Amino acid sequence: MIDFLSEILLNEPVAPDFYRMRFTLPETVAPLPGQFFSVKDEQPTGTLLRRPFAFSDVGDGTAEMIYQLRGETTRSLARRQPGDRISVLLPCGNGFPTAVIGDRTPVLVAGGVGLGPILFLYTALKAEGKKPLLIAGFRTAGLIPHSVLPADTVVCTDDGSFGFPGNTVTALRQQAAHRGTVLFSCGPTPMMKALSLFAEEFSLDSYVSLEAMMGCSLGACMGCVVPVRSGGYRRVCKEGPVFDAGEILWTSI
Amino acid sequence: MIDFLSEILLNEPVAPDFYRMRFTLPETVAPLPGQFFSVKDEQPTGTLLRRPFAFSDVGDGTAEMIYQLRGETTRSLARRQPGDRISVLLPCGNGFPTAVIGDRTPVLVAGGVGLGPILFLYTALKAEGKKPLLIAGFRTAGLIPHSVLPADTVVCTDDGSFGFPGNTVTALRQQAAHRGTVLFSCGPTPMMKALSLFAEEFSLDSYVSLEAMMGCSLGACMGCVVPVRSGGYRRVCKEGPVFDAGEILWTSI
Amino acid sequence: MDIDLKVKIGNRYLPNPVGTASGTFGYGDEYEGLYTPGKLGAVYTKAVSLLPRDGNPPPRLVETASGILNAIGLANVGVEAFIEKKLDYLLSQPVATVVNVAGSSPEEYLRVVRRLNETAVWGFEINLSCPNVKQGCLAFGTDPRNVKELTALLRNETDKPLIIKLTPNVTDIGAIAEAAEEGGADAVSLINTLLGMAIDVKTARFKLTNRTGGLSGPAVKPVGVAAVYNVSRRVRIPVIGMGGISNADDAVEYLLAGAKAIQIGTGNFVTPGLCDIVYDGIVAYMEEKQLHSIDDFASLLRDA
Amino acid sequence: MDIDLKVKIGNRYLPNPVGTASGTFGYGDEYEGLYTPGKLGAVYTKAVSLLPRDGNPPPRLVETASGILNAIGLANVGVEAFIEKKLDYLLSQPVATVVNVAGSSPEEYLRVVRRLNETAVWGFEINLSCPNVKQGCLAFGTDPRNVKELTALLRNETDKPLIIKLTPNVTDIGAIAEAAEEGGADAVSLINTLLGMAIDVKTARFKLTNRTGGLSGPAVKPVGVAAVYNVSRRVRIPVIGMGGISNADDAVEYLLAGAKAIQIGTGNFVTPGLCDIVYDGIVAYMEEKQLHSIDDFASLLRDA
Ligand SMILES: Cc1cc2nc3c(=O)[nH]c(=O)nc-3n(C[C@H](O)[C@H](O)[C@H](O)COP(=O)(O)OP(=O)(O)OC[C@H]3O[C@@H](n4cnc5c(N)ncnc54)[C@H](O)[C@@H]3O)c2cc1C
Ligand SMILES: Cc1cc2nc3c(=O)[nH]c(=O)nc-3n(C[C@H](O)[C@H](O)[C@H](O)COP(=O)(O)OP(=O)(O)OC[C@H]3O[C@@H](n4cnc5c(N)ncnc54)[C@H](O)[C@@H]3O)c2cc1C
Ligand SMILES: Cc1cc2nc3c(=O)[nH]c(=O)nc-3n(C[C@H](O)[C@H](O)[C@H](O)COP(=O)(O)O)c2cc1C
Ligand SMILES: Cc1cc2nc3c(=O)[nH]c(=O)nc-3n(C[C@H](O)[C@H](O)[C@H](O)COP(=O)(O)O)c2cc1C
Ligand code: FES
Ligand code: FES
Repeated sequence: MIDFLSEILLNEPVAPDFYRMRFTLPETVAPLPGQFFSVKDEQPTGTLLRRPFAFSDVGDGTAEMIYQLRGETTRSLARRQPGDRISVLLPCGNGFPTAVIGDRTPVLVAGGVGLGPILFLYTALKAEGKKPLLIAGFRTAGLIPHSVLPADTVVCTDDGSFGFPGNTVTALRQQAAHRGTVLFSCGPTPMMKALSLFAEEFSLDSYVSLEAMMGCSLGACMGCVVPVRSGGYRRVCKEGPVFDAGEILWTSI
Repeated sequence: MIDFLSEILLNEPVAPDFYRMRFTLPETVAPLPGQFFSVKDEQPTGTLLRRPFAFSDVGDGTAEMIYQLRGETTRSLARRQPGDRISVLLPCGNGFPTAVIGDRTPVLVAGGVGLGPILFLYTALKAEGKKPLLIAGFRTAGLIPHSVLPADTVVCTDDGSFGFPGNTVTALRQQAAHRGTVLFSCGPTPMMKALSLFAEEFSLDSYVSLEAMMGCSLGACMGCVVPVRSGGYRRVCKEGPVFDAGEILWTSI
Repeated sequence: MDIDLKVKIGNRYLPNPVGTASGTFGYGDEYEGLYTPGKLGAVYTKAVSLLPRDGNPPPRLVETASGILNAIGLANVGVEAFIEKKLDYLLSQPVATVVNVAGSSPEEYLRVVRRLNETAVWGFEINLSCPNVKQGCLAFGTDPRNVKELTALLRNETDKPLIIKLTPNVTDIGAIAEAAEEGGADAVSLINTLLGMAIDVKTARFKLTNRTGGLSGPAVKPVGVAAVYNVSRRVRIPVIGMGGISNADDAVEYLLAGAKAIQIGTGNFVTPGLCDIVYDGIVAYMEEKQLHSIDDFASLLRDA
Repeated sequence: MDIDLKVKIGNRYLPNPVGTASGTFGYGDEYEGLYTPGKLGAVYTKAVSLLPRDGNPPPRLVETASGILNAIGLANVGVEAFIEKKLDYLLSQPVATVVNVAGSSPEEYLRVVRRLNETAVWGFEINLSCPNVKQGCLAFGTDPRNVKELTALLRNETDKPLIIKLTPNVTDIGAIAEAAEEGGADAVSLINTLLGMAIDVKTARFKLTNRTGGLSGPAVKPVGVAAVYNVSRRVRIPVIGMGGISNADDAVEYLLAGAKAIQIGTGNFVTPGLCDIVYDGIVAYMEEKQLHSIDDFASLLRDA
């Protein structure tokens, strides 16, 4: 784990309220898809704590995130210029367990701010020669960040204004071959809850990347926990953010 | 008193650590030299309270201040661009009592952040046809904001690297005709203390603009007081910031 | 929608729940033009004591992280000058004038209340909680027995609304509130400032001449909300909440926690027109959540 | 210049005054690589209780203005797993391992201390001040008699440094500190978190499942500094200061106020390498002001 003073290289909108930021990384770290970093802007943002964001791409001593304007930190970040500096604590968390895929088809499902890590996973799997299926859901056509989506993305809109009309879970249901697939998803909790019900129904392996309020982002404060079926809690920043969906006590979150 | 959402029109360095900012004013207010305003940036600055600054110029629905980078607010302000917005509470305080001048020569003494209000007073007195003598002190030649100083300014430097070698009070002492002058000054407390001793020595009228930590900037909180000779305290934001130097209990500040 | 903003305190009604916290709004006149008359329900005045007080030597104020420390020391004009010079302006406004009363002995509190009871002030807020003066105030406010006795003494003197203002610098603020209720108070208001200190490390000097000061502002909001929540479950009289309110949501948070009215203190310094914003925000919230009266807020609160 | 950073607590020396506050640094291993060994003087562990504790249901954390509220609920592995899995790493580091001990009865505190006393831990910090669990802790910590008795009980059990950690949620923290001193404590540490609450107005729900939480971070620094100043004038044993330290100046401020050592809590979350920065800053300050030992700080303090 290192705390690196990174330089912003690019910071641009990709859809309404969605930005993409590219920034420098130390050459020595090679974050995995699903891992995240924890940001503190060098300039005042009106907030105290660092904020966790997933990598959406990594390479050549740089990394990228896709972030949504939600509150003060993200609004402040959106005002920053190339050359400004942010402190990034990284790499955090476990990443998606791609080794489990074997010769099954990885199905990647993204909703909202979950798009970043899923895109990174998509790129990595492609590079390994796998054939991932990418499903991404949006509220409406106007919110789709076309510039960052691979051409073969199955795009869904809740209001049917673009692509598949309906949510990602419905889209998934309409795909033929469930048996030979493994699910990887990141998005709003209701989406991931629905996906894990779906996975149970068809006895699919399903891995979800969860969100939680974080204190330390590195496993020390016990602030970021989720309840698990086996009793007690797991830390999203350390044992997660990616969990086997079957482990999570969905009824309590 | 109004709280106005002002637009920054210009924000540029005029000397190391000194900036000049021009911003819009409502047409209905006409602040006087020595009056001040209280700023809150619309963007996060890392500070809670407003900060008081004196007007250095007013005209055509705009106003100007000259400010020194001291802490978080001023450093944040220096990063703002034309078009950004600040909330300004104004006009605050009493202003310099120019009516007392009569046919005496107004001698204006500025040190450090006191330059702004003294420049405004200079401009106003010139416009009235008066012949103010302006003395401005700096630590060293490199810190002089030549672009904002009138050509006839008596510039002093502590290290003698430009203009009069020595501080403003010594420069003042060397001026011939003390009897027919009235002093107006703004600057560091030690300078104003020395000036009021000087004024007492020669029985000159002397008006000083003081600094104090402010809560409300409008007379309600009793936070910004200075001790006075007659006993008790006066509010810098309301009875001040300009005081008859003879009123102040200099031994207690 | 039919919205009733009135708040009953004792035998009177505040026109709406928005008030300005004592010591941050002077006697109202300085803020003229910065708020819309009618949107401000009550002015809680700067503390008024029997005799004028100069207050503490400066510096009296210092900024801290999301807060300020003040050591004003109850600087005020005294009850006679208040009546002579300040009261008329306040009474000419469409607000409830609640006089914050400070004293260094029960006798002194009594005499200020007795004197003001003859005037048209709306009611009293008894400051048992100022950490910035050596005698009185805080000393009274930390002992339930004292609080009960002093409240009863003043209750005997006036039929106007009698509000006891509580300090958070105690082990059990609920017990102090209960004592005020038993003594006959019509309401309690909380929180006053937290005891704090700041030292300038460059000079190794205290930043306040008084050494300690009272902490207020957004930094203390969580402490205020917890105190209001706890106290409002211990007493039946209304609770007036404050501490760090800097926007309408903060005010709503206090109402949800159990307050029936709120006060804005340090927030006035940052946003002089804050009471307008808070008033509008409370109304908008009530419309959105279909609340008809201030009493409806508390029943809205749900577990996480 | 000759600078001695050692701090005597009971019969032992902390190598330097910089420590990490309990609950924010786990058992040290998670922060590996983020600080320079030797610059961190002591790790005050996450609370250790007799049996493992799951802690409170999430959400457990919420950010407030310049602070955070936490309701972790003393989630920890329990004393046996601590010894088995966590202690070796800590003991392998050049730091003093101070175990923060929590319990819901005097008996439980006693058994944890007794068990750990057999190990090579440096000393104990007894948590009488956690606001996030129903039983024990805070209940003990607000009554001087309980504090004195419990301290004496544990003193009887160990010769290692015994530090009593105090809550700021009391009327007179000095009286609690005196009770700890009378009970035989080697030091007191303060402040633990302030009781607080936050409500999400959009949903009208508590932000923490536990409803209340403990407030920490820069927001509480003035409260911590005032408490350290007051307590250090009431007891002869060393005071360990904390609350909102987020840079070297903050640490120096506590030392000037009378602390002999400091702890960094929430600051670790923002700046994981903060103990290095604070260590360097303390040394630089001592050089600048010509201070030879930590004891010299207190005599530097001057009036405003
Ligand atoms: C492991 C992980 C990876 C993430 N990756 C991304 C990403 O790639 N892109 C992205 O846009 N966002 C991501 N997030 C979410 C991101 O951390 C929040 O959007 C961010 O913290 C908001 O900060 P803010 O100050 O702008 O808003 P705040 O003012 O802090 O919050 C605004 C709203 O968002 C909610 N919120 C804030 N933080 C969280 C959180 N951590 N979990 C749940 N709700 C929260 C708040 O409750 C509030 O309602 C990730 C979160 C986690 C835990
Ligand atoms: C009536 C009045 C008029 C002023 N006019 C100007 C002006 O024209 N140009 C200008 O540059 N500055 C002026 N100042 C000073 C200005 O208010 C401070 O420089 C500013 O508040 C610093 O804010 P900051 O957040 O950058 O620094 P902070 O972090 O707040 O402070 C940095 C340092 O400056 C000291 N300081 C801050 N504010 C004050 C204050 N109000 N009085 C004394 N010391 C203070 C602090 O103690 C600290 O040591 C004026 C002050 C007053 C009271
Ligand atoms: C500058 C200042 C002066 C104050 N004076 C008084 C006072 O005279 N009487 C009183 O009861 N409270 C006084 N208070 C406390 C406030 O009324 C209020 O209880 C406290 O500031 C918390 O609210 P806030 O966070 O909104 O400021 C004062 C507070 C400040 C900041
Ligand atoms: C997430 C979190 C967990 C904590 N857990 C404990 C604990 O287990 N035992 C304890 O004595 N104090 C605990 N504390 C309190 C801190 O040790 C410290 O007293 C407090 O946070 C103030 O310091 P700070 O402002 O530097 O964080 C915890 C604080 C936080 C933020
Ligand atoms: S955020 Fe601290 S343990 Fe996960
Ligand atoms: S700043 Fe409030 S009275 Fe002057």
